[in-house]
Amino acid sequence: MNSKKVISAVLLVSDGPVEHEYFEKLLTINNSELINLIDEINANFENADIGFFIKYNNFKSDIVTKSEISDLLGDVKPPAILRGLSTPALETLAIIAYEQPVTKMKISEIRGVESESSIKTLESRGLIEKGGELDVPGNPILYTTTELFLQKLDLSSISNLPTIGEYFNKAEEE
Amino acid sequence: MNSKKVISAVLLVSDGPVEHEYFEKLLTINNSELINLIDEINANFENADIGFFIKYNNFKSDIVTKSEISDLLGDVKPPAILRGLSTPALETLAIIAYEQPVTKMKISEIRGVESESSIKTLESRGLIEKGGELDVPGNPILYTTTELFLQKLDLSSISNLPTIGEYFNKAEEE
Amino acid sequence: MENIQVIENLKSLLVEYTSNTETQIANNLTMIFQSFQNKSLKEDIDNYAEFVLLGASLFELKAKRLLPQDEEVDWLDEVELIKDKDLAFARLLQFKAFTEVGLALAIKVKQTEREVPAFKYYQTSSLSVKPEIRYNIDITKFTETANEVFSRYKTIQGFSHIDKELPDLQVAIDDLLKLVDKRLNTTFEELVSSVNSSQEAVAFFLALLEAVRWGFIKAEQTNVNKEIIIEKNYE
Repeated sequence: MNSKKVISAVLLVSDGPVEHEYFEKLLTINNSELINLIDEINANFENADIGFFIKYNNFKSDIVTKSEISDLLGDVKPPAILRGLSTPALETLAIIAYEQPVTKMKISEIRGVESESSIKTLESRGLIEKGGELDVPGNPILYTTTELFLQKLDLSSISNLPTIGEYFNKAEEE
Repeated sequence: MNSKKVISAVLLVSDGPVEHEYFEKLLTINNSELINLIDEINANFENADIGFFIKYNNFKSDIVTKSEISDLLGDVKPPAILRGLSTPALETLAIIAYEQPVTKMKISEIRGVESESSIKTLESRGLIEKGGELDVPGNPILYTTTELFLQKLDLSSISNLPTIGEYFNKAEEE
Repeated sequence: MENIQVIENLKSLLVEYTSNTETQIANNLTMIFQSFQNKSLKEDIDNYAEFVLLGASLFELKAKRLLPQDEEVDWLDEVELIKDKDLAFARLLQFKAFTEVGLALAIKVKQTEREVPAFKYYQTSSLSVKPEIRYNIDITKFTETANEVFSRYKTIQGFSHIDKELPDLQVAIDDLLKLVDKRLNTTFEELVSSVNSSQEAVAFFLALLEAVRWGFIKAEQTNVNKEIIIEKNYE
């Protein structure tokens, strides 16, 4: 079986990243062989001036466009998920990301203002979701971030979020 | 500007084929120059054993998997379409279910956010389909739910959808 | 993390103040100022004048403590007051941190979105074996979502007003930086002269504040009546 053909075609039609394990089983190859094949495909794309490449980490891979031509993609590019969002919504997102699972009341308490509409906006964009209820009278809803949120931040898990202090160190350097 | 990069990347992320005219305007090249570039990309893909190519006719082009991929994969299923539905997708599905047949614009209006990518996701999962066009200038596409949608919700017909809140008059009587 | 530690130190100092001896108080203060020395924390503090205020309150408290005193009860009131202040400061600090973290997240999302993933779902039609569909739709969740989306539409007409009227800060920051880049040395008045609406001007002003805060550009006004001079920060 031609492994490079299968890897490239499957990544093209897949909805989201494909786990390395899938290819390793399908092609009966080990992890380093798989990574070598992906690197080889990427070198081919690079040499041929192709505008996309296979992005991968330790667990999975996906075909994505090169970031330097982002501005030339124009209308075919999907709309930005944060388009039109205001800073209150971003604050709310940050609070949910770092305090999750968290209730609406706790969010409003931290922000010092009512946060219902920010929460709804973020929910309708698919960045946060209801993730259970707090086991106290009234059973308030708990909010968590979604898989899409992780994808948009290029993180494999919430535990990989930078510590809050890191943001400030970076900002100082820029 | 690197034309091969732009052509390949635009085709990768476009939702369906792209008309030649689009590239000719974007890159200020004529038709035969465009076809030459596409042929060059295809030769690169072929030499590098890539499992897809740019299929084109006199008017448009698109990236498609090579037909032998089916044989190479045998009876193995590509790992696509395995994930659950996100809130944006579920919201979009709910609107189409209750308002069908409905246009993309109406869906976006009700949700308050652009819903193109949700529609694409739902269509790819076979839960909605294009069901004709609205008879107004521009002929926008109308979306309806599918048989699979009814199966997934264990309903025999759309008229058996649960009544919801205050949105519909009949719900108010309950 | 260090913030929490400092706040904890401050709290314990304040709570134990009345019963502590002078030596203990001095030790506590030393501990706090030692944690202030921590490099990353110091950078944090540069952003937060609140810490300075909090420190000042402590000195105030210490100064009062050194004065001859009549009754202990006054001190308890004083401590209660400062404990409230402490909580208020802590909350303000937390809130400001989240605002900036939110912006940092937004910038990261924007970078990630420059790489658009492939999903030629309709190409699966050429595959003899279709991808499996393994998910289920929960009818309760579906109904809840339907209820929510329609009631939201009915009550506040969706979020189109938010999308249209509020400026996209990130876009405004990018536009601003581009303009400043082009002109190197310019004035705020000149930058806003090209905007078409008051909303855009607001977006520009907010973007200016953010860009200054992040250190991308410098803004200076030597006199209230003078123009605001904008230039790129090369430091």
